[in-house]
Amino acid sequence: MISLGAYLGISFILFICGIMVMIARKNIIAILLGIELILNASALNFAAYTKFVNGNLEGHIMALFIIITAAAESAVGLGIVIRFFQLRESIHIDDASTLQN
Amino acid sequence: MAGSNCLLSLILWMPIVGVLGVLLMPKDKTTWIKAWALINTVITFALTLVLYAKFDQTQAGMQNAFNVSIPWISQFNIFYRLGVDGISLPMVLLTGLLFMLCILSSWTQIKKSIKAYFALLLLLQTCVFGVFFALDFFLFYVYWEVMLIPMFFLIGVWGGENREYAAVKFFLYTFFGSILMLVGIVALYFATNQSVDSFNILALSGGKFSQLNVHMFGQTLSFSKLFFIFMFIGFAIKVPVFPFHTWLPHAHVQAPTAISVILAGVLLKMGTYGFLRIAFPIFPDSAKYFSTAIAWLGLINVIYGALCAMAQTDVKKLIAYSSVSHMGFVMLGLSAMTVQGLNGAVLQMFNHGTSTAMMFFMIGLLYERSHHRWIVKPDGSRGYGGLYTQLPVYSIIFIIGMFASMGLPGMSGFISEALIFLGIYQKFTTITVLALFGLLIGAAYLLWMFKRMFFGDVNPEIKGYEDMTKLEITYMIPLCVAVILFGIWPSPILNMMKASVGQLASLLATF
Amino acid sequence: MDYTISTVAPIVLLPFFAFVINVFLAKRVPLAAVAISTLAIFGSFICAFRIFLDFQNVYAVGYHIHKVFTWFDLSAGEHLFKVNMGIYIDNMTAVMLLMVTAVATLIHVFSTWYMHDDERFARFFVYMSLFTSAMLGLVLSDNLLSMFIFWELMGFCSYSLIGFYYEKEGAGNASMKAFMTTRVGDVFFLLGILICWMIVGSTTFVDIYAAIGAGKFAGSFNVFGIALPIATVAAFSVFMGTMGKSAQFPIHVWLPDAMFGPTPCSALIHAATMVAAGVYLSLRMFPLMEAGHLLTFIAYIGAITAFGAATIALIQTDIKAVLAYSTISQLGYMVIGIGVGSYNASFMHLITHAVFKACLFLSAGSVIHSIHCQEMPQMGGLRKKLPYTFFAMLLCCFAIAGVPFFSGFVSKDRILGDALVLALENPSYWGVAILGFGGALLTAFYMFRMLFLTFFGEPRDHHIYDHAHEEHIGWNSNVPLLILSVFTLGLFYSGSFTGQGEINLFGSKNEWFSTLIHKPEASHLEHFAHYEHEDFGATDTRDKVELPKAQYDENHGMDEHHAHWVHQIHHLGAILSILIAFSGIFMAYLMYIKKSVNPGWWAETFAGWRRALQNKYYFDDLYINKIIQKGLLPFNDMLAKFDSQYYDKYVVDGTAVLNRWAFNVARWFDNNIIDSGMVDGTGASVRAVNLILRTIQSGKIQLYFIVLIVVLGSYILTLRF
Amino acid sequence: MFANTLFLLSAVLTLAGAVLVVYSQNLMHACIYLLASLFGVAGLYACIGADFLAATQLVVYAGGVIILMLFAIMLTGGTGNRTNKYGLEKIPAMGNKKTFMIAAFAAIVSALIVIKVTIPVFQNNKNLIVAANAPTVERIGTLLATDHILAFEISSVMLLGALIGAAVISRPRKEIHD
Repeated sequence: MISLGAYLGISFILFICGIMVMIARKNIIAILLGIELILNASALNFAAYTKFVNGNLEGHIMALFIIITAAAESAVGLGIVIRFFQLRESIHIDDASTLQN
Repeated sequence: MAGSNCLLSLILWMPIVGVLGVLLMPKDKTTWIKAWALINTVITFALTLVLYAKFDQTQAGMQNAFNVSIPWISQFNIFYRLGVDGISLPMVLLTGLLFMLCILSSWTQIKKSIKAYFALLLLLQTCVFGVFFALDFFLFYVYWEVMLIPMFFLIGVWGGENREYAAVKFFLYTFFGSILMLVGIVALYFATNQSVDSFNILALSGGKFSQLNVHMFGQTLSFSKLFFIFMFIGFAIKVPVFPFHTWLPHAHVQAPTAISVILAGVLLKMGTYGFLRIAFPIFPDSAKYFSTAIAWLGLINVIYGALCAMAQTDVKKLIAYSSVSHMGFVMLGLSAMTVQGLNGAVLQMFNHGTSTAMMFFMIGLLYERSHHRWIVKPDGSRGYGGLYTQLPVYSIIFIIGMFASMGLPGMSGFISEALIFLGIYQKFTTITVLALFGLLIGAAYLLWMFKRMFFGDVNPEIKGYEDMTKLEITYMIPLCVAVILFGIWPSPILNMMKASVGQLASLLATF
Repeated sequence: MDYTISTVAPIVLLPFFAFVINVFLAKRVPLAAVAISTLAIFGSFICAFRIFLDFQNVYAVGYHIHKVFTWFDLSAGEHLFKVNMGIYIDNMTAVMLLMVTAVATLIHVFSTWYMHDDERFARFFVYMSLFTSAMLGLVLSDNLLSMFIFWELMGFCSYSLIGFYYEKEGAGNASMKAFMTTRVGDVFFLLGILICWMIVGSTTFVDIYAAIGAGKFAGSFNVFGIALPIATVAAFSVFMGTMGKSAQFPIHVWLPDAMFGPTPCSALIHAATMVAAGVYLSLRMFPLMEAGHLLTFIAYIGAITAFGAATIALIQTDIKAVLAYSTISQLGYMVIGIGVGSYNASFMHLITHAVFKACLFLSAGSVIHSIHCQEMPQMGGLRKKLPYTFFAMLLCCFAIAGVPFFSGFVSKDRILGDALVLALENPSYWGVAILGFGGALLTAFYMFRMLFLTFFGEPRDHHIYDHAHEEHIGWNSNVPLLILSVFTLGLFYSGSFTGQGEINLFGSKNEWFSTLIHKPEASHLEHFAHYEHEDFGATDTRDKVELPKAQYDENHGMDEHHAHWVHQIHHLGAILSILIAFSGIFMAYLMYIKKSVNPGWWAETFAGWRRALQNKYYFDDLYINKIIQKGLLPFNDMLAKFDSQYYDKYVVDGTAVLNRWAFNVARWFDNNIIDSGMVDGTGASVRAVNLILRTIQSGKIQLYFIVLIVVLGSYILTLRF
Repeated sequence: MFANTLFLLSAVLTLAGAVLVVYSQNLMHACIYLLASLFGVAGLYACIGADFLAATQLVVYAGGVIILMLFAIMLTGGTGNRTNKYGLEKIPAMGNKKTFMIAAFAAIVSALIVIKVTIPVFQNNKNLIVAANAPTVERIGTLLATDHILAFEISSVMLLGALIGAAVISRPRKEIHD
């Protein structure tokens, strides 16, 4: 039951869900949630390949870096969101369509 | 026997005589028209009973005594071939019975263009008999297609508020399936080198195409698998199997009562009959190959139909979805391809015909009184409530129909479901375990519906409803007797079919 | 006596024909319908009594009569498949038949008094007749399939009788809940039947026993890729049937609600017979349970039920609710009996419980009928008004509490004694023994609480008390109670008063119950293999061999030393039971008669637990509010919405829309490209490109992302790996 | 058996969480569903012996990121749907039918891409090696300190940058509030 196919399938569905969330939502925080899902999908892929394809731990390292990047991304991203909210009193993604102020 | 030879043709064309009679009558003599149609269907039903009496129950396969084979379009080797065996006989009896009862139920319910209605209903009966009797593929196809025309008008003219949409949807959906089937027919015609038997269903069957390949889009495909899929979709739309089921709720909800009964009681069975008569015997190897997929589809039908039924607030739609669920059991039985499974499937076809017809009749009667079908109205108030107190006789007959439909032991549904489970268990354990929960959900939605409609204090809106009239009770009694009698004593039906079904099972077992 | 259609079939068919006739008669001549029903069940009783005498006097342990007839036959060509029905009578069946017919007869008689004011007087008897015929059919069944059929028919009757007062809103809910909850168990039971059918080839008990003896149930069962031992799955599935019907934890929730029905039907169906059918099934399939190594599980289910239900019964104020929970609790004891291998005592408890619980319910019915109220806090002091009812109920309370010399003590004490023995041998059973004894204490307490609240003290509601009818002796009002209450004496079930062999009145020979009912040992199962089907017809084709009559075996087949030890433990258990019973009664006495202990103090001290008890440990809340309302129904709505509003609307109707698009595109192509497109194409194309580029540069990040995906997609999808 | 059960549970948790994130119309719920999904992913890591990854996943995501998200949701006005002074929706809707249609289109395209990319994996790896489960912490530590030292350092600098950056960006500045 635990097989590469299963893992790839799960990560595939996670990825698709992430894409759906990223595009369908108009809420910036929700979009960040979608990004987390996508990052998890890729990290899961790396881990699965480590287990089922070559066996060395490069995949784990990569997944670890993905987690680190995700953490950094969400910290900065949410900082921006809060700032944006202070400025515009909205977190609608389409309100962020101008690059001036 | 000289008389037996024309018996099938007699049954087949008797309703057409009725159609001609109806057409010749003046438009305003409605009672004459109704009486004529009734007499006609009674004679037809009596003739099917004669057929049952003359039927040799020990003989497997087509009964030679009744076979008819006359050249029709000899350039293309198309024959007028009719025959009857143990698989079609229960369906023929069911057709004869239900059309008779439907004429009775339409007696007071149909108010506009009575002449056209009864003419179309009788025309429909001929087509249905034709499908069950035909042994020539082309003839089968003709009946299968012609049947759509009266059905289209019956739904589209006498239906509910959204009737045109439902009729068009029904027509297009079934037509799409028929076209795939036509492709299959043409392919078979050329695969047999246009010989004398290229449309003979009996001669085609037996797995003669298992080695054949076909070249398409640069790929080499198995002939048998490709055209099994075509035929499968054609019949599956009629059953209906899961991804093709959406015409059914619309058609059932919009159709007048008698047409809903015919639709659920007979027309759905034509799909599964098509599997048993055509798709399985002609392509037994592919049937075997796809049996797991069919079983999963059947399981989805069972569970999905039941869950969808539970969410409905329109009681007719609820029963429509319950048909989806029950036909899923038939598909499960077919996919098992064992003696028990196939027998169970054919028995379930018959039993579902009686029990679901009963439910649709009962809902039609209720609709006549209340002019709505909401269990819970769209504004959240209850549509009925306390019917048990107001309509005691109606409630008792409804209970019989409901528990038969639920498969309560002692009622007809149980034996067929038990046989199906027994058949399928030998092949697909997991599916059996999951399908058993379909029984649970099946009981849940029916009881829940019953509770909301019949228990509790009397809703002021339903005060003044009259209980069933003598006429209504009269035409419900045969069905009540059928669901109880065949629940306790299934042998009459099983003895009829077991030889033919056993033959089919043996054929499938060799692949 | 011969076992032919004419001697055995009437047991089932008399009530069944009464049902069929009454369906048509009930509306027109209600009194005739009632008479027909009651006489029919009395006829069954006579036939059953003959069989019982035959078995008690003539046959050996292990002797059975098994006759079959073909129900339907699917054999065609080389496929052989036949479904047989038949009767199977052994000692257990004989005793069970006697009990069911006797209790049912008395309850029918009582109902003629209790229900005669009801407008649906005759209809009640219609259901009762159908129910008794189904129950008797179940008892006589020789196979699981027909057992299942009758089982479900009883479920249907139970459904109808719970919903008997269908105008009440709660009745509909309760009846549906009862049917659906037991249906959960039934689905598993059906699975168990399918497994047995597949493995054994038929569902007759005899064949199943033989198959177990031959070890055919070894092997495993694959579901979702998980392999499970087949015997365990089969045993568990069958036991789930028991759990549903006999209201075992965690699907016990239907039984208390079943009290919506009229009281006599509660007595017959939800106390004495139908709920015991579950236990009967497990006893029948005991070898399978043993082969599946399921006994510990069963014992714990029983123990949890016995104790848990007893705790809930402590705070109930509705007299029928107390009895309902005590029924669940007592059924738990029977299940413990199965789990600890105390086959004989478990079955004996089934019988004794049926008698005293039927009597208790009828007494409660008598109380309710005379004061038109079910709440115990409004009763009190009824002893003077209802002396006969009080007497019957007192005896029954002694029996259920386990006071020596009464039937409940004889049977329950053996179960608990066996649990104690097993606990000493195998420490994992300690939980069962402790919960069992704890439950016994609570049982004694809450039963006497009920008795004291109802019959003793001062009347608490004078209005009700003054309007109560004085009780007079009457053949159909309290004579059935008194008859039943006499049979709560332990002496009828065991030659000794206590069942311990301490005080032998008629000598050990009269231990007829222990002599008749023996556990089907695994080693005995083989002899079922040499068995031939006999036809169930007008003549009896059995070999009329005279088997030696069974003798009472003091040691129950164990060796001398071990038997002695077991006896010692049993004595210990008996003493413990007696102490527990009396301390429970004493506590109730202190609280409700002497009033030296304040129940309110206990309620306040254990307020949290009390709240849990009042909510019945939140099971209803969990099942109905959480699982069904929050889980199932929204899920269904979602599916239905998906079906009609997404799948149908977009996918199916979408093809039509596509079609329309296609011809619109064709028309557009014709009009614009061919007609005007060629003429001023250049200017338009520049404007169009301009428009497109402007749209793309909208600053909307999601649009950028979509463009990214599309471009990347079209690039990657055209690549060839 | 245990591994299978764990895997099944985790997979169901992951997928259900992910699907509910898509389905949920409430941002707060979506966030909690995401947490469930991330827990599931940790379980999936555990199933293939990636113990360190599983632990990191739990600590960083459950302990860090989700909390951060929840704070952000609450700081931006919770989940109520109100209008701000510009007449814009303060907390916009979680998408509507139209956006979901577009999203489904994008999802189908990306699904095709992923499938296209993944198929060779299965074609080329008919018989895969399945590495035995062994503790990974020590080896990961070694690898991080030797082979991947540069990336490790860069990521630490990046984290620091992110920390300071986030603090600086979200610092309230009075003059903007007019």
